[in-house]
Amino acid sequence: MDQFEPKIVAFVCNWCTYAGADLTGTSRLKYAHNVRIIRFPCTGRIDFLLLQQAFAKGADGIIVSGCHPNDCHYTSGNFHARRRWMVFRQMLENMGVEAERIVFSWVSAAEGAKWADLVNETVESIKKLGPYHKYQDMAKSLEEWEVTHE
Amino acid sequence: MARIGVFVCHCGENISATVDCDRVAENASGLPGVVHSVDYKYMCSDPGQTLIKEAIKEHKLTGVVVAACSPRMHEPTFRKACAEAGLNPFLCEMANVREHCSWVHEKTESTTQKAKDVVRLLVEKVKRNEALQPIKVPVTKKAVVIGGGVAGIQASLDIANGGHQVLLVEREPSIGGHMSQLSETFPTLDCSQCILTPRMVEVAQHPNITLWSYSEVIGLDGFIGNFTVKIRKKAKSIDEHLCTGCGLCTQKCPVRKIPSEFEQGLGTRPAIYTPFPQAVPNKPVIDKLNCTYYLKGRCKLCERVCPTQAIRFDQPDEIVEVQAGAIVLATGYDIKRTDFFPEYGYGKYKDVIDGLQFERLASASGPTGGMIRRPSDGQIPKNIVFVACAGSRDPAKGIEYCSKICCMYTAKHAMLYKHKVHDGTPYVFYMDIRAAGKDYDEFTRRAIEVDRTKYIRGRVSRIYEKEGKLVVVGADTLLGGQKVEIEADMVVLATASVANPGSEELAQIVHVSYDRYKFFAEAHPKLKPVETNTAGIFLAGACQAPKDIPESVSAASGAAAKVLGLFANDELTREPLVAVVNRMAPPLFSTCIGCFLCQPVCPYNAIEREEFKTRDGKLLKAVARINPGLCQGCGTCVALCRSKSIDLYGYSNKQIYTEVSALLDEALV
Amino acid sequence: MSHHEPLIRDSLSGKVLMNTEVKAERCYQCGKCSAGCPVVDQMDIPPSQLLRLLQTEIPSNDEKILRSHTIWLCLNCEMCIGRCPMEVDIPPMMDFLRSESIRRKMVNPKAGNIIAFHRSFLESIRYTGRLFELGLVLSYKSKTFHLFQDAGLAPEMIAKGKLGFIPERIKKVADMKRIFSRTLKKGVQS
Amino acid sequence: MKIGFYPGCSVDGGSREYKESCRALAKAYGIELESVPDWNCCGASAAHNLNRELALALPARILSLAEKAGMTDLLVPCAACYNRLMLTQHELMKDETLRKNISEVTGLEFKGTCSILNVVHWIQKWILPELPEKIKKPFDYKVACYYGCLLVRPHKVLKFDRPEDPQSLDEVMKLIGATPVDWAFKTECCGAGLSVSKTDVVADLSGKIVRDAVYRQADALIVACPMCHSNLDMRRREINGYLKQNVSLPVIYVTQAIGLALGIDRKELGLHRHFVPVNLPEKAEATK
Ligand SMILES: Cc1cc2nc3c(=O)[nH]c(=O)nc-3n(C[C@H](O)[C@H](O)[C@H](O)COP(=O)(O)OP(=O)(O)OC[C@H]3O[C@@H](n4cnc5c(N)ncnc54)[C@H](O)[C@@H]3O)c2cc1C
Ligand SMILES: Cc1cc2nc3c(=O)[nH]c(=O)nc-3n(C[C@H](O)[C@H](O)[C@H](O)COP(=O)(O)OP(=O)(O)OC[C@H]3O[C@@H](n4cnc5c(N)ncnc54)[C@H](O)[C@@H]3O)c2cc1C
Ligand code: SF4
Ligand code: SF4
Ligand code: SF4
Ligand code: SF4
Ligand code: SF4
Ligand code: SF4
Ligand code: SF4
Ligand code: SF4
Repeated sequence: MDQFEPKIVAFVCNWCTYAGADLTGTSRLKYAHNVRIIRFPCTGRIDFLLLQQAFAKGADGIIVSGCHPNDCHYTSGNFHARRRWMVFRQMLENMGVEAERIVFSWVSAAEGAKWADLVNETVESIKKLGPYHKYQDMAKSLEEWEVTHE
Repeated sequence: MARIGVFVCHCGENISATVDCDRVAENASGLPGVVHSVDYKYMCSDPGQTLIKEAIKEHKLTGVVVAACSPRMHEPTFRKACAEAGLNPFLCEMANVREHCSWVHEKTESTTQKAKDVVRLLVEKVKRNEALQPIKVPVTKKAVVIGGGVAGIQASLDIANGGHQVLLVEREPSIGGHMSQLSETFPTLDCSQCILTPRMVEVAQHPNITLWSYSEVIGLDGFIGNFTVKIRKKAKSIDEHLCTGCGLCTQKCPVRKIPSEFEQGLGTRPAIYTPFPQAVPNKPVIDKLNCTYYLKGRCKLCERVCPTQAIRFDQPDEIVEVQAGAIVLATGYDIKRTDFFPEYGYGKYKDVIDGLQFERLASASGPTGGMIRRPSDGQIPKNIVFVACAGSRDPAKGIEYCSKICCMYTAKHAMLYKHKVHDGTPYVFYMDIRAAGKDYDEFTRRAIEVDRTKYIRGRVSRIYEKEGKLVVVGADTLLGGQKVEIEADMVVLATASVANPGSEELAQIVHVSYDRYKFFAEAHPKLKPVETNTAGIFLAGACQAPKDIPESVSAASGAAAKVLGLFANDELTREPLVAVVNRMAPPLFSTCIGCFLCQPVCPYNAIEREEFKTRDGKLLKAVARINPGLCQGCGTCVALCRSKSIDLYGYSNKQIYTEVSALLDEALV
Repeated sequence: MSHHEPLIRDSLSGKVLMNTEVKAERCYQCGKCSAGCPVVDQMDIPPSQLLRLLQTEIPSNDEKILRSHTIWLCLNCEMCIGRCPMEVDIPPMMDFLRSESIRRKMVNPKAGNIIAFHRSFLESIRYTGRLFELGLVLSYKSKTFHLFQDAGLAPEMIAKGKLGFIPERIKKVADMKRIFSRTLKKGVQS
Repeated sequence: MKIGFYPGCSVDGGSREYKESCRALAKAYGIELESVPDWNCCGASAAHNLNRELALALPARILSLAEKAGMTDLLVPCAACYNRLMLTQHELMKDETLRKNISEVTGLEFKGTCSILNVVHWIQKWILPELPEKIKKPFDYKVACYYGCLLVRPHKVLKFDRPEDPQSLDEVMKLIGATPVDWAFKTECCGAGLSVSKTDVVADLSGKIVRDAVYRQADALIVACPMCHSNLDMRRREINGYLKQNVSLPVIYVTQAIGLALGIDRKELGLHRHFVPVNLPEKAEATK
């Protein structure tokens, strides 16, 4: 079998982590290519059902990253995200998703190197966990949910 | 049917060195909905932009994806180009294939694949973008300044001199705030009244300023540019138009023993009074809680002596609504008093006083005519002890912060004392001398070297009275913690500066946040120090944190500059990336179930309640409504709403779910 | 936290933290404790300075603390903690330092009287369950070889019916034996 | 009415007048003070000076015995014992492992169900309600109420009164007709812990207390702790030496003062046991 290349989706906020990842680029730091970044105004916008959808559609791991606790561009969006994350993690665990498949981090606009490290570490740890297959179960519940939202 | 154009940039070699750009373009052309796809060396150059503009016209594009650098770099450029070609700018998206791809990966197949993926993702997103119009809101060019201390005065004057109307609302009968109580001010020792009074008079006479003293803000509605401020004008019991400020009434009023707030309880005032001689406005008010007529129904002496028949006992409070485009909060601070210091006998021993009381004693217009006399028996103290950090930097007492101004005013007090009592000895118990400011350390050094104040590094443990003296028990930590006992004639506690007692209530009325010490919170500690989280509401002076006069005034001018910047526009234009709660035809009105769980999570208080009623006023449904003037588009409410009734323009559910699907539906690597 | 641990564990301040939850670093050296301490004049190291020594985490300073007279003079009057702005709980820390000083055999020579008194006191409890005051006086006297300062008080106390001759014993003296033998480690005998 | 009673060694021994006056008061109210069966010494300062576990185990045994005897209210008149029992209960209640270990040492279960009352608590709860009708002879003196260290500190645990300038004893005194003076040494330490081993320190600390009370023209010092009492009363010779003057200010237990107001016999209150004779000024004697 080929070397397993995990698919990782990163949900990041526009003000801190997106800019931090830009800095990684301007600094020409290298990191694993497995990550795809999706931009949000704020981690507060991230609906955790989205993460569920990402797993259902075949992601092996997810990074959620925004501003440091007191630096949120919108003052408190990241706190709300954190709080919802606590609830969501419980739910995931109940569903049998290893919580380590979701990495919650803070990367500021000045932390280009941290972003590179975060991606590399996540890729490594997801490689260890192996591909994620269990999403079919979830896909069902997700479909039901999607009906109400299309 | 979507007609999307994809434009892949080489950025010279920056992208093309690791990403196979023409294959990315080619791949894109096969995506559903893409009708045009090209690559080019420099997209942001003039020819590059022309390429896009012409393609929009030629292919009747309904959406554009530029695969190039970070949108943080050139999104405005390309959106502008689209707009010039007649395409709504919000139908243009950028795929970041430089910072997030070519620069961070080696030249491999995976890198080109990543670029293809990102382009696909944005093509799917842009298909679901909506043409948005920037939000325009009109601006009422009138400011309400709340609080008339030095900060409120400065802000009012700056805005008024900028040519705009100001309404200054002051709670007390006069403006002036704490600065009007001060004797002389550090670091220059100029007389506080001398520099403040002209400003107060200027406020009173400025054609652009309306001053409502003895008034309070009791409600606030609306949003930036369009506030409605509800104000209670407390009854002063005089007709201000008739009163000439002659002062006969205050001289004749038989109730004379009311502790004067202005004199910090060291002097008295009558029931009809102006707080101090230079008060602005210089017209008295009747203190209803102490006036014999209000209490017992007789007296009316003031009415009899008033030459202009200005007294109005039956005057009611008045509630007025005012339109304003901006608000400046300048409600200042207070200092800690009373039972806070049982170990120092504060409130128990008359000669243990606080800093503001000392200011009154040292003030030429104060109760002792500027002689330092102790309150108990009027003696001139020969030994005086100043206790710094009294209650500040004291987690056990619940105040962890440094009050910032007390090191300086304590040094000032020691100096003023020494200047007036040449044979006396001032002692200062301190922990650190915090004198970081222009000419500040020089000032405290002068207190030590020239005026020979004895600074003792250590906190006072307790103060007790013994045979007419106050025994101050402290330690000298620079001598290893050796005990020091000073028999003082008077003790001055530099008590902590705290938020104004009414600040929490006011913050709730005007919807601004406050910190755990109840000081108003700035929007960003470094880069937005005079803004609040509520657009259009600004902070000036010590209501934000303990501040001295220079800082209060700088902040006030900063706030005024923000207001003037706002008033420079007739309309406000905002990016339309805001949240909306859906609406539909009755009987549903909205899928919103009216739980209002979204309300408290919004950092900008943008979520309001909208009620649908029948013609006879019966409530049919209450649903959330988002005020686009206030919403900043963080999306927190969107993620929170269980019934998925809120969506965010630019980052709608449809858009981001599609992004996720588009990304993962095909194999990545 | 993790990479600081070895440092913390080795020093006396680390031991204080582990045993009493008192964090010496909290102390910002204001001196309020020393200012209010009733016995500071007798102490060789005022309480605030003792905390400063702890903060240094230098072995010679740790030893200075354990050999100090201060830890034996502290009355546990709680004045310091009552007023400390940083809520540094000195009295339990003093308790710990005393037992540590005994354990490491670093007891200040001047503390002999004080320890002797405490030991006589505990001895009385150990054998009877209660304090036998006359016994305490006699035992303390024999321990210190001092002519008991309070000898003069005894006759008057007897006259006022304040000093009993027969030690009161609790019924289950065995309980005392059990408690003492299970709690007292080496170094604290009676 | 029966309530639990832990006299402690001093109150049972050298300071027996305190116990006598407590019992006399209780008798006047028909309250029976039931001693904790087979109680032991709380270990006082000696135990916690030398060993923490011992300092917890000794009070824990007492509390366990009281619990076993079904006592819910436990009067502990000695402020030092009260302090030790409260601290022990506090420590054991917040740490389950410690509680288990100590139970193992004492061989007795500990539940922490006893409500520990100091003498002022007891007076407030049981004596004050009927006090006004019972007063025969108002205690019309100027008094300096001395709280000492152990009744009010550490405040976080004891949560009794204010740690600085407490008022509860003063309030009780006012109710029996006394005039409390406002003075500066209410909570300064008298040096109890070093009473025997460092008498010079005690004379100095207690001396300052007595001097201020005299300066405020108090007729008596009111105390609620046998340690304070013995320092201020029995050590008067040393104190006088320190003050270089003979001070005859009597030191009276709060329970004795109330007893006097209720008209209880001086002997029953143990007033004859004091070193400094309790000769209150004539004026008040005349009012009886
Ligand atoms: C003892 C002492 C000495 C000092 N000496 C100096 C010195 O020498 N030099 C120096 O630079 N600084 C000094 N300061 C600091 C100085 O007082 C402050 O920097 C300054 O007063 C802050 O001005 P302000 O306008 O922000 O607040 P304030 O002076 O407190 O004014 C606030 C105003 O708002 C009004 N207000 C409050 N709430 C409401 C409401 N809800 N509605 C309407 N109005 C309201 C108040 O009545 C008041 O008029 C000293 C401070 C103290 C305590
Ligand atoms: C070691 C250090 C650490 C610091 N850390 C912090 C911190 O953590 N937090 C914090 O709040 N502050 C910090 N500061 C302070 C902070 O650097 C300053 O407050 C801030 O940079 C001041 O900004 P400025 O724009 O006034 O001045 P500057 O940053 O000095 O900018 C002045 C600009 O003017 C240009 N210039 C100068 N002369 C001319 C001329 N004649 N013509 C044209 N251009 C000219 C200069 O080239 C420069 O670009 C730190 C400072 C130092 C030294
Ligand atoms: S658009 Fe961006 S990527 Fe393209 S040439 Fe310009 S800077 Fe480079
Ligand atoms: S009516 Fe009131 S304010 Fe007027 S003189 Fe009498 S007391 Fe003073
Ligand atoms: S007497 Fe009349 S005119 Fe004069 S100050 Fe008083 S109210 Fe005004
Ligand atoms: S300014 Fe000085 S006196 Fe005031 S709290 Fe800070 S350090 Fe203490
Ligand atoms: S929008 Fe959603 S969260 Fe807000 S009130 Fe309506 S249903 Fe509740
Ligand atoms: S998007 Fe953010 S700012 Fe806008 S209403 Fe929702 S929570 Fe408030
Ligand atoms: S009072 Fe507290 S903070 Fe101050 S020196 Fe003593 S222990 Fe340290
Ligand atoms: S507890 Fe000890 S150190 Fe603290 S004040 Fe009392 S005697 Fe001094």
